[in-house]
Amino acid sequence: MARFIYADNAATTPVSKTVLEAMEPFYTQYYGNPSSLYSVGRAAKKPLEQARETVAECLGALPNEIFFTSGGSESDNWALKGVAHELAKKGKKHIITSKFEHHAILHSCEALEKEGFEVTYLDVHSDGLVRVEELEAAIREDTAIVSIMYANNEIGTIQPIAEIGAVCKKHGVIFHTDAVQAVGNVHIHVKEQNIDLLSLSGHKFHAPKGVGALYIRNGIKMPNLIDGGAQERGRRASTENVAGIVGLSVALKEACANIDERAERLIKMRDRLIDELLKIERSHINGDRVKRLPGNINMCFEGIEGESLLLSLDLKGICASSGSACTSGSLDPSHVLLAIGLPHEIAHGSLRITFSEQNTEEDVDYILEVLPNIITYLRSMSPLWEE
Amino acid sequence: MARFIYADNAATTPVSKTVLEAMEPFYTQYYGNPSSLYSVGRAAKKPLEQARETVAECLGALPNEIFFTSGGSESDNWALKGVAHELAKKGKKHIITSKFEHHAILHSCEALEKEGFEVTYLDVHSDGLVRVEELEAAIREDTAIVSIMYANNEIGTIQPIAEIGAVCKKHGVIFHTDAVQAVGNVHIHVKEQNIDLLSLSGHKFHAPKGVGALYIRNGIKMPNLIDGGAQERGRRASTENVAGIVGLSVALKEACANIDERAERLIKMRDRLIDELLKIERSHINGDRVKRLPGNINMCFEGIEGESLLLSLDLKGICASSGSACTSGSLDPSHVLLAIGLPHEIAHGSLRITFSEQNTEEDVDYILEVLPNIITYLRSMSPLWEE
Amino acid sequence: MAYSEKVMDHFANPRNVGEIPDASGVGEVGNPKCGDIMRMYIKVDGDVITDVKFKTFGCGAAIATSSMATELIKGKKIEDALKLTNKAVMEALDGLPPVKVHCSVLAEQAIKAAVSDYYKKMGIDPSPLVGEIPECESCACDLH
Ligand SMILES: Cc1ncc(COP(=O)(O)O)c(C=O)c1O
Ligand SMILES: Cc1ncc(COP(=O)(O)O)c(C=O)c1O
Ligand code: FES
Ligand code: FES
Repeated sequence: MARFIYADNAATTPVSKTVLEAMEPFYTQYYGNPSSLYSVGRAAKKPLEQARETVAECLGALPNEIFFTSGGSESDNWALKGVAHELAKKGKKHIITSKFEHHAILHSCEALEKEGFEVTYLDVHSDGLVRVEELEAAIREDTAIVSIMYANNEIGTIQPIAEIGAVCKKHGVIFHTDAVQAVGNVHIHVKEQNIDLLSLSGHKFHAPKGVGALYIRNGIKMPNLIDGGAQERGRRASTENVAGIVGLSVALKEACANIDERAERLIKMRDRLIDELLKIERSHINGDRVKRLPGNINMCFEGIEGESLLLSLDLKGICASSGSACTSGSLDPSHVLLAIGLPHEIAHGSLRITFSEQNTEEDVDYILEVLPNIITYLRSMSPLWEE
Repeated sequence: MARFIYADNAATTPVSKTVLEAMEPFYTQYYGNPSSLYSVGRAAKKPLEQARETVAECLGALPNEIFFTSGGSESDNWALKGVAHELAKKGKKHIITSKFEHHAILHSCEALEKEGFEVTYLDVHSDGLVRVEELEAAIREDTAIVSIMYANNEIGTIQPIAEIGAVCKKHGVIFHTDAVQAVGNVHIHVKEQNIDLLSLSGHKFHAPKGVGALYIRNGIKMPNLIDGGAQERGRRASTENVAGIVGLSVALKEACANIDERAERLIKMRDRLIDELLKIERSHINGDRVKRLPGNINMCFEGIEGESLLLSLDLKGICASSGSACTSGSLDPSHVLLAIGLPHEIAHGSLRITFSEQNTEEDVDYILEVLPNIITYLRSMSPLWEE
Repeated sequence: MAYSEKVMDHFANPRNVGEIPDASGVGEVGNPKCGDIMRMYIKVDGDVITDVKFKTFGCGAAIATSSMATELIKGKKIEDALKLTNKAVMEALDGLPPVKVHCSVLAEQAIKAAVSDYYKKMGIDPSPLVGEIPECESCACDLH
């Protein structure tokens, strides 16, 4: 009877069984420090370099362009602050990003603004997309870096990355993309798309939390975020999280092996859920319906507040979210929904459902059985609804 | 016949069985994002906060003074760069450290020097200890922070931390200690020892690699190293590595529960090994014999080069090191051994053996059976030796 | 956001939800822009609140505090209802997370607003009896 549906895969994902099995030997058997000379050290070094090759292959990069980090946030901070500080030496102190980036980017920008950098925050249109023309128009002589996320973490909209890459290349500006939500879900080729730096995080595709990577195109110089030992070819110190890195590579390989198949299945589920939920009166879908991640549904239901919707779903065994997980301590409505032009009172009533590999059509059925009733009930007790 | 002895526990340690068992549920069962509202999220939040309490208790700190990081290097970077940047606003741009710190500290200092900070590198005496008087004499009006490691990673010498803490307090200077090698091995009480910031890393005490912590005394303000989401009370962004953090806390609790017992056993092993090895002609012990970590043996054998010694030991199934693991890519002799005054040619012939919980007297027997012969053999083929 | 069992109980099974068509007083506080609006209806007989109902648009804590507040004042004298503090509501719910304290403040204010409305309808100046009801006092949101 009591069902349990995890539908918040944009927040984090469970570690898959194959990933866990791949990791375990590195805790108790090949536990050596990969920098060590002796057998248990070498036994850890090789898989580390294989993991690097795997990740590089999945992104269309070279192995020596992949640097393992502690997650998406570190990668974002390193990319943005690194390039900014490097190019500031040449007088380039302007940064372009968008209004609906992840806080790892936005708060890094704020930190850089305090240091004297200037940041242009591009508008995001109501379809949840930035406009390449507007980006191009914002590029200046002193622009050091453009950072536009590959896919948004709340509304799942996929940005015109190749076009942005081309424009940045044309103007000689470094292009970073936060691809934390996209990696494993869409086809990425950093060379073809002219991406100079790309952030990713393992726990979004069934690898563990606390491990990520930054792709840095060969030739891009920037200071380290974490100085110390000679790990990661002297660019990111700290004894390598071998188990996590191996887990990340196994998970990524798995995810990239069947992107198309999975997308087809998830898009069917996604679209059915959206179609049905749009039948509820005064409901809205947020962001472009087509240019979005296969597993992302983000809707607003007028007259309802997000948290009470989530708690009600939780009581029925459904895990979903409203806004992003890392801001759920805050009372402000999602900056993403405000950026695409939703009024505050509607932005408060948003619901994000994100499916992964592990979800099924039965999950959609169950959500459709439960969610409309919850909305009716919450509206019946909402003083905003009658009006 | 073929024995295997892991005696490089200062480089890293295997994950203990209890730690692994404590971690596993967080990969596949309680995998929720701790910031999430719903059940699987809450199931991850509580253990996270319990882990924080455990770590705080082991250090004599308060739970809200513990911030989880990706390891010792990040903690060191954050502490040093954070305080430096914060106090630079008040014109304090002077840093005091020692010549034999870990590279995470030394290279952070170099990065800060490039930004215009001034760093005093205190001498380390031949006993492997800094002198409190010299430290006090180096403190200036504009000194922002003193960073002295608790115990050295190569020679294991334990610094007079409480005395340094008292001096720093007296002069109103912030005191950071890199306690990565000390935590779990000696009794630490940050309040009694007047420590303002303390770095630790899980993989040095049987927790996994890629997770650490920084203790920041309440009231110390400093900018974030990793900006983004509101995790760690807004001071260290990124989805928390729940499994790793729980593993770290379990390992630390285990380590701290029997410090005295273990020290007694390891000191006996250590001292026997040192005594026997000192019988080898022209051999030297590096660093104070008493004020050193219970499991640390660091010796030099004249006429021998470190790497060939290690490889020979490896062939006999003994994992040891020469210098620290993270610099094994480099050909320079250890900066630590140079700092305590060893000439280059002798510093090249160093051997570090570091025992943990899991080593036994039989390991000492075996090392004593094998090592002297290796030394004799290597010396027999060394042109330095005949002279 | 860890809610106590009491909060979850009052969220999942809120008491006294609804409207009172011939209410003696109605009070509404909060601001939809901020994601919280609470409307409280009271029925007064003599100096006793004989019935109370609410409608709330807001988070789990807002719904739970509305529910608990109505339980705490139902059948009470007006003067006692006015003494109800947000702290008492929180305690009755076994506590609230720090960021949710303001939701309980809304509940306290909603009662005061309803009583004010009742006094006004009776031709009595509510200010000396009820005190000022500040606009969104101790509201945590930064929209001001
Ligand atoms: C004294 C000391 N500080 C810092 C570190 C860095 O720790 P981690 O490798 O976890 O970043 C180490 C070990 O590698 C160490 O021994
Ligand atoms: C778009 C985006 N960027 C960055 C991050 C940060 O990743 P992490 O939590 O691994 O630091 C996330 C998710 O948390 C994300 O969705
Ligand atoms: S009513 Fe606003 S957060 Fe609770
Ligand atoms: S509820 Fe936010 S301004 Fe009052």
